[in-house]
Amino acid sequence: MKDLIEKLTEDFKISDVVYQRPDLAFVTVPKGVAISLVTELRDFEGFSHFVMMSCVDWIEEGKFQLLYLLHNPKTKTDVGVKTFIDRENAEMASAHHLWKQVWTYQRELKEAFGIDFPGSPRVDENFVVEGWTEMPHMRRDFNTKEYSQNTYFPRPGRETNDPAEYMRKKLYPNEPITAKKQDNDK
Amino acid sequence: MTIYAKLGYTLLGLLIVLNWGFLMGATFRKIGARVAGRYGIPFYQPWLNLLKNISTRTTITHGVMYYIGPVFRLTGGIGLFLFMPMVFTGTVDGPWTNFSFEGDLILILYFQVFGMLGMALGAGQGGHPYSAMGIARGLAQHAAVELPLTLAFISIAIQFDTFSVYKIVAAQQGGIENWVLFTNPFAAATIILAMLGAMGHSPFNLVKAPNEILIGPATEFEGTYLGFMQSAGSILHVMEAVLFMNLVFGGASNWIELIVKTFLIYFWSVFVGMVFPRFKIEQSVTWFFKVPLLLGFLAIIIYSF
Amino acid sequence: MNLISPIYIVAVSLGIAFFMGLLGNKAQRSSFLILIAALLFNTVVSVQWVYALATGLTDPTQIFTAGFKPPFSINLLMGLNESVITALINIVGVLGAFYMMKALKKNGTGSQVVFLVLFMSLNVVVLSRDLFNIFVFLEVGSIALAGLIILQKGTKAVSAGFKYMLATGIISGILLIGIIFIYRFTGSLNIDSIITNNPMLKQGAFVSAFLIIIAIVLELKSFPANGWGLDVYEASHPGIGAILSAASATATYFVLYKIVEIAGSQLNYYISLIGVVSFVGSNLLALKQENSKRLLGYSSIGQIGLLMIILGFKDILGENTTYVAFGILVSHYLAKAGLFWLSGIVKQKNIKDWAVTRKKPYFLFLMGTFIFALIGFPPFPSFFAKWTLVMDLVNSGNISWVVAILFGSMMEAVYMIRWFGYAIKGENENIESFKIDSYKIIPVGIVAIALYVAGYFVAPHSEVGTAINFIPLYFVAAIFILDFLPVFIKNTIAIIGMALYFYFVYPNLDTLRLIFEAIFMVGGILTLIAGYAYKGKRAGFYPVALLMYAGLTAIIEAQTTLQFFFGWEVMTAGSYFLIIRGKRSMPHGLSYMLFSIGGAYALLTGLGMAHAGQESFSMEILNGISYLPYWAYGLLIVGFLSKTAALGLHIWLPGAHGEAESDVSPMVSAILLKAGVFGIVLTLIGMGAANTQYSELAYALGWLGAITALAGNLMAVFQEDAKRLLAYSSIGQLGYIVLGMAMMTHLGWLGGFSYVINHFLYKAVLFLTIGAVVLRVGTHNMYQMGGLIKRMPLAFIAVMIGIIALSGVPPLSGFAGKWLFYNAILDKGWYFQGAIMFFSGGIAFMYLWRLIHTVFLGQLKDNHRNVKEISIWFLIPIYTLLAGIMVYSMKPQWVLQPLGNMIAKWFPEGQLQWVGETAISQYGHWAGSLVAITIIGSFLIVLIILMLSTRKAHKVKQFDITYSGERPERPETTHIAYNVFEGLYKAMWPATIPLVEAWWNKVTEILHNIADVTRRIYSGNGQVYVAHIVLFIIVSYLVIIGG
Amino acid sequence: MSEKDMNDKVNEMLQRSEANVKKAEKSFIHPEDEEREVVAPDGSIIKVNPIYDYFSGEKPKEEKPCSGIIEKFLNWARAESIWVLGFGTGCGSIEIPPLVTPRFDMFRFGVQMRPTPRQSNAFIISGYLSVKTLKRVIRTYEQMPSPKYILALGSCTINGGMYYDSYSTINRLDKYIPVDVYIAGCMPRPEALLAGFTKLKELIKEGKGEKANEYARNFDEYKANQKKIIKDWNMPDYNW
Repeated sequence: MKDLIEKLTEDFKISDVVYQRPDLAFVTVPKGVAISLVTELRDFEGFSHFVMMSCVDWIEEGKFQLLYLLHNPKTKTDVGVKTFIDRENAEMASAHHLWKQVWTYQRELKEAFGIDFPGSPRVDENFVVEGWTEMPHMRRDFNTKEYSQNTYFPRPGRETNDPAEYMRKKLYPNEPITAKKQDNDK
Repeated sequence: MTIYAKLGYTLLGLLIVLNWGFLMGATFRKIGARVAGRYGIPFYQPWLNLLKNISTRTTITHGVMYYIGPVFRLTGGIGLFLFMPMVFTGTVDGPWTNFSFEGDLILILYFQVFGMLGMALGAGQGGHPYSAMGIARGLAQHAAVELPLTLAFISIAIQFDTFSVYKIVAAQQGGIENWVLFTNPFAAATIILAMLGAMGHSPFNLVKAPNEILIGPATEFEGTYLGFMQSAGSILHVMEAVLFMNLVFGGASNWIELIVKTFLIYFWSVFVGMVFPRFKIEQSVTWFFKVPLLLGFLAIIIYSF
Repeated sequence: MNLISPIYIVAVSLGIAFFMGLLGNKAQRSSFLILIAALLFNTVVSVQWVYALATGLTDPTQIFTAGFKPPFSINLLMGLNESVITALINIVGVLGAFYMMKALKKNGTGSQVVFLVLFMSLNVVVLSRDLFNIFVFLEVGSIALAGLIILQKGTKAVSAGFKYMLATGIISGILLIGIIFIYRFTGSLNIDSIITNNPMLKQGAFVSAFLIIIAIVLELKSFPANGWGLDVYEASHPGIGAILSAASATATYFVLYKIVEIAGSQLNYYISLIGVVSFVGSNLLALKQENSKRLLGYSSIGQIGLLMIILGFKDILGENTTYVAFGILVSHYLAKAGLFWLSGIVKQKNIKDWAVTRKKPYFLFLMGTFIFALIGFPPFPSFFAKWTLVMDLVNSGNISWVVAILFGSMMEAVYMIRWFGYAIKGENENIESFKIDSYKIIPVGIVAIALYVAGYFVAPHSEVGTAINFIPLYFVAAIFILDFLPVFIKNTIAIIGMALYFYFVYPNLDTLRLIFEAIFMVGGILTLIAGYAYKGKRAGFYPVALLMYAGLTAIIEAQTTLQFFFGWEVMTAGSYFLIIRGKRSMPHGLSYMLFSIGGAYALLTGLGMAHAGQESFSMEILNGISYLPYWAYGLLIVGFLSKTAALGLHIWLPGAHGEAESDVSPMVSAILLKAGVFGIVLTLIGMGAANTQYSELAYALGWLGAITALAGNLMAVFQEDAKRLLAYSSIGQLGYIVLGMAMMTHLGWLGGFSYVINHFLYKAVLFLTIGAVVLRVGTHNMYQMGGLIKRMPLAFIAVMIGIIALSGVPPLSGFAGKWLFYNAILDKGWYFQGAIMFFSGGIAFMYLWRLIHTVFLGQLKDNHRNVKEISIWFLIPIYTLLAGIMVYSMKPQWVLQPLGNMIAKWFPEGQLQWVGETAISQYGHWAGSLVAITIIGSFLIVLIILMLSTRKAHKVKQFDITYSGERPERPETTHIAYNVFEGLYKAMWPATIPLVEAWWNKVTEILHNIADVTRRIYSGNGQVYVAHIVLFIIVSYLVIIGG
Repeated sequence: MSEKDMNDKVNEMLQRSEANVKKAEKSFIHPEDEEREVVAPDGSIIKVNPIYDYFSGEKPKEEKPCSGIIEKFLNWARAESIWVLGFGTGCGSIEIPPLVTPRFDMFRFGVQMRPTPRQSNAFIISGYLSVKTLKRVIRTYEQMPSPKYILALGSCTINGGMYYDSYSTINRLDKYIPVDVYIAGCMPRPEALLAGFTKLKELIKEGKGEKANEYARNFDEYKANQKKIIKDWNMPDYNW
């Protein structure tokens, strides 16, 4: 694993390597070489199985972080390729030509975060929500509670309680709060 | 017997058959529930269902054939009843022979299809894909069932030298040893096996296959249409049983005997249905082409020499 | 009467030839006119002799040249035969010269001189009674011909001409040796004196006769020593091909005819043998040919082979020899000349490229005339000749010869019809069109007309041909002439004509014939009514449709077997043209025609066997055939089964019926198929009806019927094309009928006849309706239709009633057949056949439901939203037929009682008893009308109850269905219509493998392979051809005279 | 980065993305549902509007109950024969299968499952209901023959339950379709469901099971609410 990463470091400008487990490592690469690295891993290093693809919204930095998680079925090792892209006008090179299932992941990311993958098939179609007109709903700046209250007729008089607190009050109103802390200490 | 008396008896008989069909259906459900360890539906549930169905306030229609489909189906049931001698009273002009003077076994055999045709037409006009699938399966299975059944019918006709159901029943009177069940065991065995397909219970219920193709041909039918179909289904179930009773089990000399015998015949298919899971259509077709067909051939071969 | 002596043919021709030679190339235009004039003069001379001799104005005349009597001089004989042959040759000379006008003018006076000399020599060859004289003029002719061959530019023609010279040189060498020998033995060269001296008495003389005859036989390009001839046909100018085939071969054949006597009758058998090898061999080899002129060459050689067979059998044929030989010869002569000329007009070498003719109806008419004359269809002389030939050969017990001849004819039909199919229906998009020169088409037209005239004059000369009813054919001809009129007028004329004819004919018919005549004529009128729906001229439709009906009615009215066969062939030709009118019908038309011709030949042989040992040709001879009765009845049945499409002979039907036009399908399905049934009924009556004499035959027929029923119905289930579905269904239904008839009991026949009537009614309804729907929606595929009930309710009702009647569900008429069949099989004891039949009935429900569901129910497709109800002109016949079905259903006794009375004539036992409305058989009872009333009554009661309780029902549209919470996207994806019976297919696929089709394909392939391998002996090398000739002589010598 | 800076930045981005969304506002018609043209067999052109052409789409009418004793009798039959549509809309549908087991056995109450809405008269909305599912629920509900009843299961259908702040699940079911019986709980046990059925039967027998008519009466209001949240409305206003 280590050898592999070191071998590729030069060519793909790998930075920020994290060896999570003996069989799992994460690397960060610049946006431009991410797809090249994924292709290299797939074609020459045996990482033929595309596990998943996800996105993290780094709103403070103004970045989205994309993760391509690959698996090598021979050596039973995984590599996560991370890359940062701009949050504004987010766009990333498409990897649909590498695995067909990438279509669906990219469609999901397009819907949930608004990241565009030009050239990816069916990328503009609905994925989970239908007819969504607001800002992409998984962006951290989307205020889901406010949206829900404005849209879905919240029933007046609804209260929200902490379940533990509420149950204790209801069921054992006379017992002091002791057990909880001890549990946590252990 | 005057024509009016005949008509009266026939209508009364139809009423008995309809209600017995409902009761038998409820019993089937009840038996199923008891097998599963449940209490089950009340015995009067079918009547309630019928009442509820014909009292729906909104109905739709997909067109003329959607309308006429259930009519065909119910006419198929009623007609089958009309052409069948129900209770053997020793005279062909008896009170419960209905209109069996108009035709014989062959008429009954072919008139069975009338109801199916109605179902097919009505379901087709609904335009629902599952209806068409159900019908296609039903027709394929019907053809497969028909072959051994026909062989057995021919065998019985050769045995008694007649196609008249009444004469076949008459020839079986005088004791259990005269039943076709014992005098022509191959034909009887063929019918007993092929009957399962004709009754349409599991494992041969791919036609309806609830939850796979919704409910098959009846998917689009609601309210009154469904009520008609339920009534027709009840009549048809009883009449199938009566047909097999008349051909194999010596007919009935009174209504009690008829009810007991049809119940037992019906129970046979219910029993099998409780035990075996559903067949795919190619499985059920090939099933009928194996043992039942072989028995049917045997039933004919013993008479052709 | 003062006649011009035939010697002037020689004198004038030679004189003009010299004169023209003197003229040189200076006066080309006038020299051509002189040539025509000379040829015309020859024609006039020979024609006046024909007239004089035929009318008995004069006796056959001998002309002595040098003033001495033979054997000291050359003598010419002008008898009737000679006059006719010379007339034929000279006519083709005039027409050929006219046709070759451009080529002859271009090549100068020299070629014209050669042309004239050629015809002069052919005339002399025919007239001369002197062996050496014949030899000389044969040489002159072949040199002239070789000169003409080289007229065509290109090395191929030159090399062909050279090979021709080489071959004829060898042959004349042989001939000369023979002549020398015979002179040595007889001291004479005069044919008549040689014959009277009978040289065969002298040792060694037989060899000389053998040499002479074998040389002439080789001159006729006998197979397989004929490669040189084929090359000539292929390479030379089509006009030369015509002369070679029509004039030269005719003359040479006549030479053989003259001199065959010199060997007594000892060589006859071998001449026939060589003939049959030529006929079968060259027709077989032609299967693989794609070059049109070479194909014609093969055909010419084959026809000459047939003529040689006739010559060889002249002892058996007796006085019929001349009639038969002339019939074949004239047909061949005219047709082949015409076809060669046509091939010159089209200028396409490959027969597939003849598709250019597709849009030229008159051209196709000419071509069709020639091809049907060649393969022996009525009304051409070859038909009558072939009939007489087969009758006489069978009568004399030469069955194997008949088989060989018919096999050869069959092969000829294969490639000729295939060629015609390409011409009439091939794909012609990328082929350059062609221009028809009037000077070229006029001779063709003349020979075509001559063919019809010849047929008309030949027909009465056959023994029984006088009785043939030509009135329907005149009507067809009249309609053909009126073909330029619009559909409406022609249709009206046709309907009125048929109605009048039926009105005048029906009082003379017995019940059996009346049933079939009614199906043919009334059915014909009803289907013609649908023709009003078509616009424009519909060129060529009415003549062929009426031709088919003319044939059908001729079958019914036939008093003699010849009339029957005449009608049968006319019907076949008409239906072939009808079928091939469909858009993609070319291969199906071909296979229909081939199975029909094969069936017709079986029929011909059967009829021959029936005639054997009897003087009469009356239809009565079918009763109790004494000569090889099993074979005779078997062949007759096979012949008729080819028309009813029994399993094994059915592969033409689905395509032919499925691809035919909308109103043609019911004609060929509901109506035409009944002709085969009629034939089977006649045969079975002939077999002695109630007798059990031929029960094995009937038993086999019964099983065939049952299996056909199963196979037809099973195949119908898996069709996606609505019309093919109905076509397969027809196969199945005809299987029922055959089974019923084969039972040979009263009930079986009653069931069979009940099906005959029923199948006519409902299959006409279904085919008409589906055809009309196809016209509206523009596709045959059922899965592309759907939901049409909303657009075409009347069509839907028709189909619904049609399928209920077909499926046999009470109360409609189909149940009558089912009920009768159950009783009949119990009566007969054919339980298994019955079980198979009823299983087929169960399968029938499947395709019938498919037909109504996928077309009329389910989802309406977007592009059919605005389609209209089917045309009123289709609805009129459909509803008339539906009324028939309803009457039959409500009152079955109206149909079954008369049928029963008719059948009782042959099967008096086991009749149905009628008590009031109830039919009582030995086994059961059935009250048709009461059942109908009961069912309709309870239906109405239930319907009224439902209507009252759902009167407020909301009318919804097509996508208002429960779709698991979703909505359907498209009608196409919601309509379950494609491969519906997948489950059944998984269970039953082994039964659907098209074994029969595979078998026939294999047969075809093997024949083609044989042809392909064998024709490689024609290497195109002159030396090889010479070797062929020498080998042929040696082998013949060894076979005939022995080592 | 200080907290203030970060907030500023977030606010700035919020404004910008709102602008983006407004600019990108589009009509939500699936390509399949756009108007298209087909060529008829005779060559003429037919315009197809897939959303409306295939459906009848007529508004529902109020259906008057029969009078007096007849209606009572029919209501008794309806109450004793409740056919539930087999459509699990949310997590609560897991509570329905136990009802057919021997322990709970809903059949003895005359309740049974039916696979097609055409033959059902009761519909259990089982738990949270996303907007996407709501569309299917509306369609199915409208296809059921009247009289028809809705049982709403779990707190999610009452007030949103634990998903009250989700962008994709509704809070109050009765704003979109009329509800006969609410069965509270998260999740309600099968016993609660049986209690709900008993309550429904009481209501029907009292003649209060007329919510289908209420839906027809307030049809426009319900439709407006539905259309407010279902933006890609690809069906007629009423599904027959």
